[in-house]
Amino acid sequence: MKTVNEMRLDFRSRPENEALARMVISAFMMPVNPTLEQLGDVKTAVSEAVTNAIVHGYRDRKGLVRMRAWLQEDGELLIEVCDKGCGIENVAQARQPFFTTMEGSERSGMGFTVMESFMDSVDVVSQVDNGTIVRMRKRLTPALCLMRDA
Amino acid sequence: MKTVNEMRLDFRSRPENEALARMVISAFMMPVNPTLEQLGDVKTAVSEAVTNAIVHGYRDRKGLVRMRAWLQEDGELLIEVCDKGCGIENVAQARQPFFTTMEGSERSGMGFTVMESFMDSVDVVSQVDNGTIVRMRKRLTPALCLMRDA
Amino acid sequence: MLNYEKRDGTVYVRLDGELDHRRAGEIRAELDGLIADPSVKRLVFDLNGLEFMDSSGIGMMIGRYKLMKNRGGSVAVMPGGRRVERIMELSGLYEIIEKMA
Amino acid sequence: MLNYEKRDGTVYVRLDGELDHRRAGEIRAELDGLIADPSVKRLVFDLNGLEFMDSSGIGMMIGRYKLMKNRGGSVAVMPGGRRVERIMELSGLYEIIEKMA
Ligand SMILES: Nc1ncnc2c1ncn2[C@@H]1O[C@H](COP(=O)(O)OP(=O)(O)O)[C@@H](O)[C@H]1O
Ligand SMILES: Nc1ncnc2c1ncn2[C@@H]1O[C@H](COP(=O)(O)OP(=O)(O)O)[C@@H](O)[C@H]1O
Repeated sequence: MKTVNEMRLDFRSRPENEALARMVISAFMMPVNPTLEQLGDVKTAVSEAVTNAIVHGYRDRKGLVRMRAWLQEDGELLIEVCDKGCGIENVAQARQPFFTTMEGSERSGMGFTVMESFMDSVDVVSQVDNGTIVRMRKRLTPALCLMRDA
Repeated sequence: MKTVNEMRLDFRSRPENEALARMVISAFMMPVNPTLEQLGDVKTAVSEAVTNAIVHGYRDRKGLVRMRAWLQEDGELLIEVCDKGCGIENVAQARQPFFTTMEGSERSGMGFTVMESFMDSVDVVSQVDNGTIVRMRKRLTPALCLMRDA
Repeated sequence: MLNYEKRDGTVYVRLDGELDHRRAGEIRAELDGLIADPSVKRLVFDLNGLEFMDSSGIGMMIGRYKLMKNRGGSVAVMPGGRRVERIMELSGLYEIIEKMA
Repeated sequence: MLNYEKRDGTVYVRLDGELDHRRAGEIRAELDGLIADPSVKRLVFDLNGLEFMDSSGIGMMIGRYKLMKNRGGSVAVMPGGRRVERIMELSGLYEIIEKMA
Protein backbone atom coordinates (compact mmCIF):
# COMPACT_ATOMS: atom_id res chain seq x y z
CA MET A 1 0.00 0.00 0.00
CA LYS A 2 1.37 3.40 -0.99
CA THR A 3 2.27 5.84 1.76
CA VAL A 4 1.00 9.36 1.14
CA ASN A 5 2.63 11.05 4.09
CA GLU A 6 4.81 9.99 6.99
CA MET A 7 6.47 11.47 10.04
CA ARG A 8 8.60 10.57 12.99
CA LEU A 9 8.78 12.36 16.32
CA ASP A 10 11.46 11.67 18.94
CA PHE A 11 11.05 13.20 22.38
CA ARG A 12 12.22 12.82 25.94
CA SER A 13 10.35 10.68 28.42
CA ARG A 14 8.89 13.69 30.19
CA PRO A 15 5.22 13.90 31.25
CA GLU A 16 4.63 17.17 29.34
CA ASN A 17 5.44 15.32 26.13
CA GLU A 18 2.25 13.27 26.45
CA ALA A 19 0.38 16.40 25.34
CA LEU A 20 3.03 17.05 22.66
CA ALA A 21 2.47 13.60 21.14
CA ARG A 22 -1.30 14.10 21.14
CA MET A 23 -1.03 17.47 19.40
CA VAL A 24 1.46 16.15 16.85
CA ILE A 25 -0.70 13.20 15.83
CA SER A 26 -3.71 15.54 15.49
CA ALA A 27 -1.71 17.92 13.32
CA PHE A 28 -0.49 15.03 11.18
CA MET A 29 -4.06 13.81 10.57
CA MET A 30 -5.46 17.29 9.83
CA PRO A 31 -4.84 17.38 6.04
CA VAL A 32 -7.21 14.45 5.51
CA ASN A 33 -10.07 16.14 7.40
CA PRO A 34 -10.66 13.53 10.09
CA THR A 35 -13.90 13.66 12.07
CA LEU A 36 -13.70 14.97 15.65
CA GLU A 37 -14.60 11.43 16.68
CA GLN A 38 -11.57 9.97 14.86
CA LEU A 39 -9.26 12.70 16.18
CA GLY A 40 -10.35 12.01 19.73
CA ASP A 41 -10.04 8.24 19.38
CA VAL A 42 -6.51 8.45 17.97
CA LYS A 43 -5.37 11.05 20.52
CA THR A 44 -6.59 8.81 23.33
CA ALA A 45 -4.80 5.73 22.00
CA VAL A 46 -1.56 7.69 21.44
CA SER A 47 -1.81 9.15 24.93
CA GLU A 48 -2.02 5.64 26.40
CA ALA A 49 0.93 4.27 24.43
CA VAL A 50 3.16 7.29 25.10
CA THR A 51 2.29 7.34 28.80
CA ASN A 52 3.18 3.65 29.02
CA ALA A 53 6.56 4.27 27.39
CA ILE A 54 7.30 7.06 29.90
CA VAL A 55 5.82 5.47 33.02
CA HIS A 56 6.55 1.76 32.49
CA GLY A 57 9.21 1.61 29.76
CA TYR A 58 11.52 4.17 31.32
CA ARG A 59 10.02 4.13 34.85
CA ASP A 60 10.47 7.89 34.97
CA ARG A 61 14.13 7.64 34.04
CA LYS A 62 15.47 9.68 31.14
CA GLY A 63 15.00 8.14 27.72
CA LEU A 64 13.73 8.80 24.21
CA VAL A 65 10.27 7.91 23.01
CA ARG A 66 9.65 7.62 19.27
CA MET A 67 6.31 8.06 17.56
CA ARG A 68 6.09 7.28 13.87
CA ALA A 69 3.01 7.68 11.70
CA TRP A 70 2.07 6.87 8.12
CA LEU A 71 -0.95 7.85 6.08
CA GLN A 72 -1.74 5.35 3.38
CA GLU A 73 -3.42 5.92 0.08
CA ASP A 74 -6.38 3.75 1.04
CA GLY A 75 -7.12 6.04 3.98
CA GLU A 76 -5.51 3.99 6.72
CA LEU A 77 -3.46 5.61 9.49
CA LEU A 78 -0.58 3.60 11.01
CA ILE A 79 1.05 4.64 14.25
CA GLU A 80 4.06 3.18 16.04
CA VAL A 81 5.13 4.18 19.55
CA CYS A 82 8.54 2.80 20.58
CA ASP A 83 10.71 2.97 23.65
CA LYS A 84 14.07 1.44 24.50
CA GLY A 85 12.99 0.82 28.07
CA CYS A 86 12.57 -2.24 30.29
CA GLY A 87 10.26 -4.19 27.98
CA ILE A 88 7.31 -6.44 28.88
CA GLU A 89 7.84 -9.97 30.13
CA ASN A 90 4.39 -11.33 29.28
CA VAL A 91 2.59 -9.29 26.64
CA ALA A 92 -0.61 -11.37 26.69
CA GLN A 93 -0.92 -10.82 30.42
CA ALA A 94 -0.08 -7.12 30.13
CA ARG A 95 -2.91 -6.65 27.64
CA GLN A 96 -5.54 -8.05 30.04
CA PRO A 97 -7.96 -5.41 31.36
CA PHE A 98 -7.00 -4.21 34.85
CA PHE A 99 -3.57 -5.86 34.74
CA THR A 100 -0.93 -3.43 35.95
CA THR A 101 2.52 -3.75 37.48
CA MET A 102 2.19 -0.34 39.12
CA GLU A 103 -0.54 -0.58 41.73
CA GLY A 104 1.10 2.03 43.92
CA SER A 105 1.16 4.66 41.18
CA GLU A 106 -2.59 4.47 40.58
CA ARG A 107 -2.39 3.04 37.09
CA SER A 108 -5.72 1.44 36.27
CA GLY A 109 -4.43 -1.36 34.03
CA MET A 110 -6.81 -0.15 31.31
CA GLY A 111 -4.24 1.35 28.89
CA PHE A 112 -4.08 -1.47 26.36
CA THR A 113 -7.84 -2.02 26.62
CA VAL A 114 -8.46 1.64 25.76
CA MET A 115 -6.06 1.45 22.78
CA GLU A 116 -7.84 -1.67 21.50
CA SER A 117 -11.22 -0.09 21.93
CA PHE A 118 -10.36 3.13 20.06
CA MET A 119 -8.21 1.75 17.23
CA ASP A 120 -8.94 -0.92 14.61
CA SER A 121 -5.93 -3.00 15.62
CA VAL A 122 -3.12 -2.95 18.19
CA ASP A 123 0.08 -5.01 17.97
CA VAL A 124 2.68 -5.15 20.71
CA VAL A 125 6.26 -6.32 20.21
CA SER A 126 8.42 -6.25 23.31
CA GLN A 127 11.65 -7.68 24.62
CA VAL A 128 12.80 -7.52 28.23
CA ASP A 129 15.59 -4.92 28.68
CA ASN A 130 15.27 -3.96 25.03
CA GLY A 131 12.08 -1.97 24.79
CA THR A 132 8.58 -2.04 23.39
CA ILE A 133 6.90 -1.24 20.09
CA VAL A 134 3.15 -0.61 19.97
CA ARG A 135 1.68 -0.60 16.44
CA MET A 136 -1.82 0.69 15.89
CA ARG A 137 -4.02 1.07 12.83
CA LYS A 138 -7.17 2.97 12.14
CA ARG A 139 -9.04 3.47 8.93
CA LEU A 140 -9.94 7.13 8.39
CA THR A 141 -12.71 8.01 5.98
CA PRO A 142 -13.17 9.71 3.55
CA ALA A 143 -10.23 8.42 1.49
CA LEU A 144 -7.10 10.39 0.75
CA CYS A 145 -8.05 11.66 -2.70
CA LEU A 146 -8.01 15.10 -1.05
CA MET A 147 -4.23 15.05 -0.83
CA ARG A 148 -1.96 15.80 -3.72
CA ASP A 149 0.98 13.44 -3.96
CA ALA A 150 4.44 14.98 -3.70
CA MET B 1 23.72 24.99 29.22
CA LYS B 2 21.40 22.25 30.44
CA THR B 3 18.68 21.07 28.09
CA VAL B 4 15.30 20.71 29.80
CA ASN B 5 13.39 19.18 26.90
CA GLU B 6 14.17 18.25 23.32
CA MET B 7 12.44 16.80 20.29
CA ARG B 8 13.04 15.86 16.71
CA LEU B 9 10.48 15.67 13.93
CA ASP B 10 11.16 14.09 10.53
CA PHE B 11 8.61 14.57 7.78
CA ARG B 12 8.25 14.41 4.03
CA SER B 13 8.83 17.44 1.84
CA ARG B 14 5.10 17.94 1.25
CA PRO B 15 3.43 21.35 1.45
CA GLU B 16 0.89 20.22 4.07
CA ASN B 17 3.78 19.54 6.43
CA GLU B 18 4.50 23.29 6.69
CA ALA B 19 1.43 23.49 8.92
CA LEU B 20 2.51 20.32 10.75
CA ALA B 21 5.88 21.86 11.63
CA ARG B 22 4.22 25.05 12.89
CA MET B 23 1.82 23.13 15.09
CA VAL B 24 4.58 20.90 16.44
CA ILE B 25 6.84 23.76 17.45
CA SER B 26 3.89 25.48 19.16
CA ALA B 27 3.05 22.30 21.05
CA PHE B 28 6.69 21.91 22.07
CA MET B 29 6.79 25.46 23.49
CA MET B 30 3.45 25.19 25.31
CA PRO B 31 4.72 23.83 28.66
CA VAL B 32 6.77 26.99 29.27
CA ASN B 33 3.76 29.27 28.74
CA PRO B 34 5.08 31.40 25.88
CA THR B 35 3.31 34.65 25.06
CA LEU B 36 1.13 34.71 21.92
CA GLU B 37 3.73 37.09 20.52
CA GLN B 38 6.54 34.56 20.98
CA LEU B 39 4.44 31.70 19.63
CA GLY B 40 3.63 33.68 16.49
CA ASP B 41 7.23 34.80 15.97
CA VAL B 42 8.60 31.27 16.25
CA LYS B 43 5.87 29.75 14.07
CA THR B 44 6.61 32.30 11.37
CA ALA B 45 10.36 31.63 11.42
CA VAL B 46 9.81 27.85 11.37
CA SER B 47 7.37 28.21 8.49
CA GLU B 48 10.01 30.09 6.46
CA ALA B 49 12.77 27.56 7.13
CA VAL B 50 10.58 24.53 6.44
CA THR B 51 9.12 26.04 3.27
CA ASN B 52 12.65 26.73 2.04
CA ALA B 53 13.67 23.12 2.65
CA ILE B 54 10.66 21.88 0.65
CA VAL B 55 10.68 24.49 -2.12
CA HIS B 56 14.39 25.17 -2.60
CA GLY B 57 16.19 22.28 -0.91
CA TYR B 58 14.16 19.52 -2.54
CA ARG B 59 12.65 21.61 -5.37
CA ASP B 60 9.36 19.77 -4.83
CA ARG B 61 11.05 16.38 -5.13
CA LYS B 62 10.53 13.77 -2.43
CA GLY B 63 12.81 14.10 0.56
CA LEU B 64 12.87 14.26 4.34
CA VAL B 65 12.93 17.48 6.35
CA ARG B 66 14.11 17.36 9.94
CA MET B 67 13.18 19.84 12.65
CA ARG B 68 14.92 19.58 15.99
CA ALA B 69 14.23 21.73 19.02
CA TRP B 70 15.72 22.16 22.47
CA LEU B 71 14.49 24.06 25.49
CA GLN B 72 17.32 25.19 27.71
CA GLU B 73 17.27 25.78 31.40
CA ASP B 74 17.97 29.49 30.96
CA GLY B 75 14.78 29.84 28.93
CA GLU B 76 16.31 29.79 25.47
CA LEU B 77 14.68 27.90 22.62
CA LEU B 78 16.94 26.40 19.91
CA ILE B 79 15.55 25.20 16.62
CA GLU B 80 17.29 23.45 13.76
CA VAL B 81 15.67 22.82 10.37
CA CYS B 82 17.69 20.51 8.07
CA ASP B 83 17.30 19.14 4.60
CA LYS B 84 19.49 16.89 2.48
CA GLY B 85 18.64 18.84 -0.65
CA CYS B 86 20.57 20.89 -3.20
CA GLY B 87 22.30 23.22 -0.74
CA ILE B 88 23.08 26.94 -1.13
CA GLU B 89 26.05 28.11 -3.18
CA ASN B 90 26.40 31.55 -1.64
CA VAL B 91 24.82 31.83 1.79
CA ALA B 92 25.63 35.51 2.28
CA GLN B 93 23.91 36.38 -0.98
CA ALA B 94 20.94 34.09 -0.21
CA ARG B 95 20.37 35.96 3.07
CA GLN B 96 20.06 39.34 1.36
CA PRO B 97 16.52 40.75 1.41
CA PHE B 98 14.69 40.16 -1.89
CA PHE B 99 17.30 37.71 -3.17
CA THR B 100 15.60 34.65 -4.62
CA THR B 101 16.53 31.98 -7.16
CA MET B 102 12.87 31.29 -7.86
CA GLU B 103 11.41 34.38 -9.50
CA GLY B 104 8.94 32.34 -11.54
CA SER B 105 7.44 30.67 -8.45
CA GLU B 106 6.58 33.98 -6.79
CA ARG B 107 8.97 33.62 -3.89
CA SER B 108 9.60 37.07 -2.45
CA GLY B 109 13.20 36.58 -1.35
CA MET B 110 12.18 37.64 2.17
CA GLY B 111 12.37 34.28 3.93
CA PHE B 112 15.72 34.72 5.68
CA THR B 113 14.92 38.35 6.46
CA VAL B 114 11.71 37.28 8.20
CA MET B 115 13.56 34.59 10.19
CA GLU B 116 16.17 37.14 11.30
CA SER B 117 13.52 39.63 12.24
CA PHE B 118 11.48 37.23 14.39
CA MET B 119 14.28 35.26 16.07
CA ASP B 120 17.24 36.40 18.20
CA SER B 121 19.77 34.73 15.91
CA VAL B 122 19.84 32.73 12.69
CA ASP B 123 22.79 30.61 11.50
CA VAL B 124 22.92 28.90 8.13
CA VAL B 125 25.27 26.04 7.27
CA SER B 126 24.97 24.73 3.74
CA GLN B 127 26.89 22.65 1.24
CA VAL B 128 26.01 22.30 -2.43
CA ASP B 129 24.42 18.88 -3.16
CA ASN B 130 24.57 18.06 0.53
CA GLY B 131 21.85 20.08 2.12
CA THR B 132 21.20 22.95 4.48
CA ILE B 133 20.94 23.46 8.22
CA VAL B 134 19.22 26.55 9.60
CA ARG B 135 19.80 27.14 13.33
CA MET B 136 17.69 29.66 15.17
CA ARG B 137 17.58 30.86 18.76
CA LYS B 138 15.05 32.80 20.75
CA ARG B 139 14.95 33.61 24.41
CA LEU B 140 11.57 32.89 25.95
CA THR B 141 10.60 34.52 29.21
CA PRO B 142 9.67 33.74 31.93
CA ALA B 143 12.39 31.20 32.68
CA LEU B 144 11.87 27.47 32.82
CA CYS B 145 11.49 27.14 36.56
CA LEU B 146 7.91 26.13 35.75
CA MET B 147 9.07 22.81 34.39
CA ARG B 148 9.95 19.86 36.54
CA ASP B 149 13.06 18.07 35.46
CA ALA B 150 12.70 14.41 34.48
CA MET C 1 -5.12 24.76 40.08
CA LEU C 2 -8.22 22.76 40.90
CA ASN C 3 -11.68 24.16 40.37
CA TYR C 4 -13.60 23.00 43.46
CA GLU C 5 -16.21 23.88 46.04
CA LYS C 6 -16.46 22.62 49.61
CA ARG C 7 -19.94 22.55 51.12
CA ASP C 8 -21.65 20.57 53.92
CA GLY C 9 -18.96 17.89 54.07
CA THR C 10 -18.87 17.48 50.29
CA VAL C 11 -16.05 18.49 47.92
CA TYR C 12 -17.25 19.14 44.35
CA VAL C 13 -14.42 19.06 41.79
CA ARG C 14 -15.06 20.42 38.31
CA LEU C 15 -12.41 18.84 36.08
CA ASP C 16 -11.52 20.65 32.88
CA GLY C 17 -8.91 20.62 30.10
CA GLU C 18 -6.96 17.45 29.42
CA LEU C 19 -6.82 14.78 32.12
CA ASP C 20 -3.76 12.71 31.26
CA HIS C 21 -1.05 11.08 33.40
CA ARG C 22 0.67 14.39 34.02
CA ARG C 23 -2.48 16.20 35.06
CA ALA C 24 -3.70 13.22 37.12
CA GLY C 25 -0.61 13.58 39.29
CA GLU C 26 -1.29 17.27 39.88
CA ILE C 27 -4.96 16.69 40.69
CA ARG C 28 -4.11 13.90 43.09
CA ALA C 29 -1.63 16.07 44.98
CA GLU C 30 -4.08 18.96 45.35
CA LEU C 31 -7.11 16.82 46.10
CA ASP C 32 -5.45 14.74 48.79
CA GLY C 33 -4.62 17.96 50.59
CA LEU C 34 -8.27 18.98 50.45
CA ILE C 35 -9.83 15.71 51.53
CA ALA C 36 -7.30 15.23 54.32
CA ASP C 37 -9.84 17.28 56.28
CA PRO C 38 -11.83 14.61 58.23
CA SER C 39 -15.07 16.59 57.92
CA VAL C 40 -15.12 15.79 54.18
CA LYS C 41 -17.47 12.82 53.78
CA ARG C 42 -18.22 12.93 50.08
CA LEU C 43 -16.25 13.67 46.92
CA VAL C 44 -18.00 14.52 43.64
CA PHE C 45 -16.14 14.65 40.30
CA ASP C 46 -17.85 16.66 37.57
CA LEU C 47 -16.42 15.42 34.25
CA ASN C 48 -18.60 17.65 32.10
CA GLY C 49 -15.87 20.20 31.33
CA LEU C 50 -13.21 17.64 30.38
CA GLU C 51 -11.88 17.98 26.83
CA PHE C 52 -9.79 14.85 27.06
CA MET C 53 -9.25 11.93 29.40
CA ASP C 54 -7.26 8.74 29.13
CA SER C 55 -7.02 5.80 31.53
CA SER C 56 -4.87 7.88 33.89
CA GLY C 57 -8.13 9.56 34.91
CA ILE C 58 -9.60 6.19 35.85
CA GLY C 59 -6.59 5.41 38.03
CA MET C 60 -6.86 8.77 39.75
CA MET C 61 -10.58 8.33 40.50
CA ILE C 62 -10.15 4.75 41.76
CA GLY C 63 -7.37 5.99 44.05
CA ARG C 64 -9.61 8.68 45.56
CA TYR C 65 -12.47 6.17 45.86
CA LYS C 66 -10.25 3.91 47.97
CA LEU C 67 -9.20 6.78 50.23
CA MET C 68 -12.78 7.92 50.80
CA LYS C 69 -14.10 4.39 51.31
CA ASN C 70 -11.40 3.63 53.92
CA ARG C 71 -12.85 6.30 56.15
CA GLY C 72 -16.51 5.54 55.46
CA GLY C 73 -16.96 8.35 52.88
CA SER C 74 -18.36 8.17 49.35
CA VAL C 75 -17.47 9.23 45.80
CA ALA C 76 -19.80 10.19 42.95
CA VAL C 77 -19.32 11.25 39.34
CA MET C 78 -21.27 13.64 37.13
CA PRO C 79 -20.72 12.23 33.62
CA GLY C 80 -18.68 13.86 30.85
CA GLY C 81 -18.67 13.69 27.04
CA ARG C 82 -19.04 10.64 24.85
CA ARG C 83 -15.42 9.47 24.73
CA VAL C 84 -14.87 10.09 28.45
CA GLU C 85 -17.97 8.05 29.22
CA ARG C 86 -16.80 5.24 26.93
CA ILE C 87 -13.64 4.98 29.02
CA MET C 88 -15.68 5.14 32.22
CA GLU C 89 -17.89 2.28 30.98
CA LEU C 90 -14.90 0.22 29.73
CA SER C 91 -13.35 0.44 33.17
CA GLY C 92 -16.53 -0.54 34.97
CA LEU C 93 -16.03 2.40 37.31
CA TYR C 94 -19.78 2.99 37.61
CA GLU C 95 -20.11 -0.43 39.23
CA ILE C 96 -18.32 0.90 42.29
CA ILE C 97 -18.84 4.66 42.05
CA GLU C 98 -22.21 6.40 41.97
CA LYS C 99 -23.17 8.02 38.64
CA MET C 100 -25.24 11.16 39.20
CA ALA C 101 -27.90 12.16 36.68
CA MET D 1 -12.29 28.23 -1.40
CA LEU D 2 -11.73 31.93 -1.59
CA ASN D 3 -13.96 34.38 0.24
CA TYR D 4 -14.47 37.20 -2.27
CA GLU D 5 -16.90 39.73 -3.68
CA LYS D 6 -16.93 41.17 -7.19
CA ARG D 7 -18.46 44.64 -7.55
CA ASP D 8 -18.06 47.53 -10.05
CA GLY D 9 -14.84 46.18 -11.55
CA THR D 10 -13.29 45.49 -8.16
CA VAL D 11 -12.56 42.09 -6.63
CA TYR D 12 -12.45 42.17 -2.80
CA VAL D 13 -10.70 39.14 -1.30
CA ARG D 14 -11.06 38.46 2.41
CA LEU D 15 -8.12 36.24 3.34
CA ASP D 16 -8.48 34.06 6.42
CA GLY D 17 -6.78 31.16 8.18
CA GLU D 18 -3.09 30.51 7.58
CA LEU D 19 -1.46 32.01 4.49
CA ASP D 20 1.63 29.87 3.92
CA HIS D 21 3.31 28.53 0.77
CA ARG D 22 0.71 25.81 0.36
CA ARG D 23 -2.25 28.15 0.73
CA ALA D 24 -0.59 30.84 -1.43
CA GLY D 25 -0.58 28.38 -4.33
CA GLU D 26 -4.28 27.67 -3.91
CA ILE D 27 -5.19 31.35 -3.66
CA ARG D 28 -3.14 32.19 -6.73
CA ALA D 29 -4.88 29.49 -8.78
CA GLU D 30 -8.37 30.64 -7.79
CA LEU D 31 -7.64 34.33 -8.00
CA ASP D 32 -6.06 34.24 -11.42
CA GLY D 33 -9.24 32.61 -12.71
CA LEU D 34 -11.27 35.45 -11.22
CA ILE D 35 -9.16 38.36 -12.43
CA ALA D 36 -8.77 36.85 -15.90
CA ASP D 37 -12.03 38.72 -16.53
CA PRO D 38 -10.86 41.95 -18.28
CA SER D 39 -13.60 44.02 -16.60
CA VAL D 40 -11.75 43.60 -13.29
CA LYS D 41 -9.72 46.79 -12.80
CA ARG D 42 -8.94 46.63 -9.11
CA LEU D 43 -8.01 43.94 -6.61
CA VAL D 44 -8.32 44.48 -2.86
CA PHE D 45 -6.82 42.10 -0.30
CA ASP D 46 -8.36 42.28 3.17
CA LEU D 47 -5.78 40.81 5.56
CA ASN D 48 -7.83 41.43 8.68
CA GLY D 49 -9.01 37.82 9.10
CA LEU D 50 -5.56 36.25 8.65
CA GLU D 51 -4.38 34.18 11.60
CA PHE D 52 -0.96 33.59 10.12
CA MET D 53 1.12 34.74 7.17
CA ASP D 54 4.71 34.13 6.15
CA SER D 55 6.69 35.56 3.25
CA SER D 56 4.81 33.31 0.82
CA GLY D 57 1.94 35.78 1.22
CA ILE D 58 4.21 38.62 0.10
CA GLY D 59 5.22 36.67 -3.01
CA MET D 60 1.59 35.95 -3.84
CA MET D 61 0.57 39.63 -3.48
CA ILE D 62 3.53 40.90 -5.51
CA GLY D 63 2.62 38.40 -8.24
CA ARG D 64 -0.99 39.67 -8.41
CA TYR D 65 0.27 43.26 -8.32
CA LYS D 66 2.38 42.61 -11.42
CA LEU D 67 -0.56 41.01 -13.24
CA MET D 68 -2.91 43.90 -12.48
CA LYS D 69 -0.33 46.55 -13.26
CA ASN D 70 0.44 44.97 -16.66
CA ARG D 71 -3.11 45.67 -17.73
CA GLY D 72 -3.41 49.09 -16.15
CA GLY D 73 -5.26 47.88 -13.06
CA SER D 74 -4.47 48.48 -9.37
CA VAL D 75 -4.06 46.55 -6.12
CA ALA D 76 -4.80 47.67 -2.56
CA VAL D 77 -4.50 46.10 0.87
CA MET D 78 -6.61 46.45 4.01
CA PRO D 79 -4.10 45.78 6.81
CA GLY D 80 -4.07 42.74 9.09
CA GLY D 81 -2.77 41.99 12.57
CA ARG D 82 0.50 43.06 14.13
CA ARG D 83 2.76 40.27 12.90
CA VAL D 84 1.27 40.28 9.39
CA GLU D 85 1.88 44.03 9.20
CA ARG D 86 5.45 43.60 10.42
CA ILE D 87 6.08 41.30 7.44
CA MET D 88 4.30 43.74 5.11
CA GLU D 89 6.54 46.56 6.37
CA LEU D 90 9.72 44.44 6.20
CA SER D 91 8.98 43.68 2.56
CA GLY D 92 8.28 47.30 1.66
CA LEU D 93 5.09 46.17 -0.06
CA TYR D 94 3.28 49.36 0.91
CA GLU D 95 5.75 51.32 -1.19
CA ILE D 96 4.20 49.83 -4.31
CA ILE D 97 0.72 48.78 -3.15
CA GLU D 98 -1.89 51.12 -1.68
CA LYS D 99 -2.62 50.66 2.02
CA MET D 100 -6.26 51.39 2.79
CA ALA D 101 -7.25 52.83 6.15
N1 LIG E 1 6.08 0.55 27.10
C1 LIG E 1 6.04 -0.35 28.11
N2 LIG E 1 7.19 -0.78 28.69
C2 LIG E 1 7.17 -1.66 29.70
N3 LIG E 1 6.04 -2.18 30.20
C3 LIG E 1 4.85 -1.80 29.69
C4 LIG E 1 4.80 -0.87 28.62
N4 LIG E 1 3.49 -0.68 28.30
C5 LIG E 1 2.79 -1.47 29.14
N5 LIG E 1 3.60 -2.14 29.98
C6 LIG E 1 3.19 -3.12 31.00
O1 LIG E 1 1.86 -3.52 30.73
C7 LIG E 1 1.03 -3.28 31.87
C8 LIG E 1 -0.38 -2.92 31.43
O2 LIG E 1 -0.39 -1.70 30.71
P1 LIG E 1 -1.73 -0.87 30.57
O3 LIG E 1 -2.82 -1.76 30.09
O4 LIG E 1 -1.45 0.32 29.73
O5 LIG E 1 -2.10 -0.44 32.04
P2 LIG E 1 -1.38 0.59 33.04
O6 LIG E 1 -0.56 1.56 32.27
O7 LIG E 1 -2.52 1.25 33.73
O8 LIG E 1 -0.55 -0.26 33.98
C9 LIG E 1 1.75 -2.18 32.61
O9 LIG E 1 1.39 -2.15 33.98
C10 LIG E 1 3.21 -2.55 32.40
O10 LIG E 1 3.62 -3.58 33.27
N1 LIG F 1 16.96 24.97 2.31
C1 LIG F 1 17.44 25.56 1.20
N2 LIG F 1 18.04 24.81 0.23
C2 LIG F 1 18.51 25.39 -0.89
N3 LIG F 1 18.46 26.71 -1.13
C3 LIG F 1 17.89 27.51 -0.21
C4 LIG F 1 17.35 26.98 1.00
N4 LIG F 1 16.86 28.01 1.71
C5 LIG F 1 17.09 29.11 0.99
N5 LIG F 1 17.72 28.85 -0.17
C6 LIG F 1 18.15 29.80 -1.19
O1 LIG F 1 18.16 31.10 -0.63
C7 LIG F 1 17.33 31.97 -1.38
C8 LIG F 1 16.70 33.01 -0.48
O2 LIG F 1 15.83 32.39 0.45
P1 LIG F 1 14.70 33.24 1.15
O3 LIG F 1 15.29 34.47 1.74
O4 LIG F 1 13.97 32.34 2.09
O5 LIG F 1 13.73 33.70 -0.02
P2 LIG F 1 12.75 32.87 -0.96
O6 LIG F 1 12.36 31.59 -0.29
O7 LIG F 1 11.57 33.77 -1.11
O8 LIG F 1 13.48 32.65 -2.25
C9 LIG F 1 16.35 31.06 -2.08
O9 LIG F 1 15.80 31.63 -3.22
C10 LIG F 1 17.21 29.84 -2.38
O10 LIG F 1 18.01 30.06 -3.52
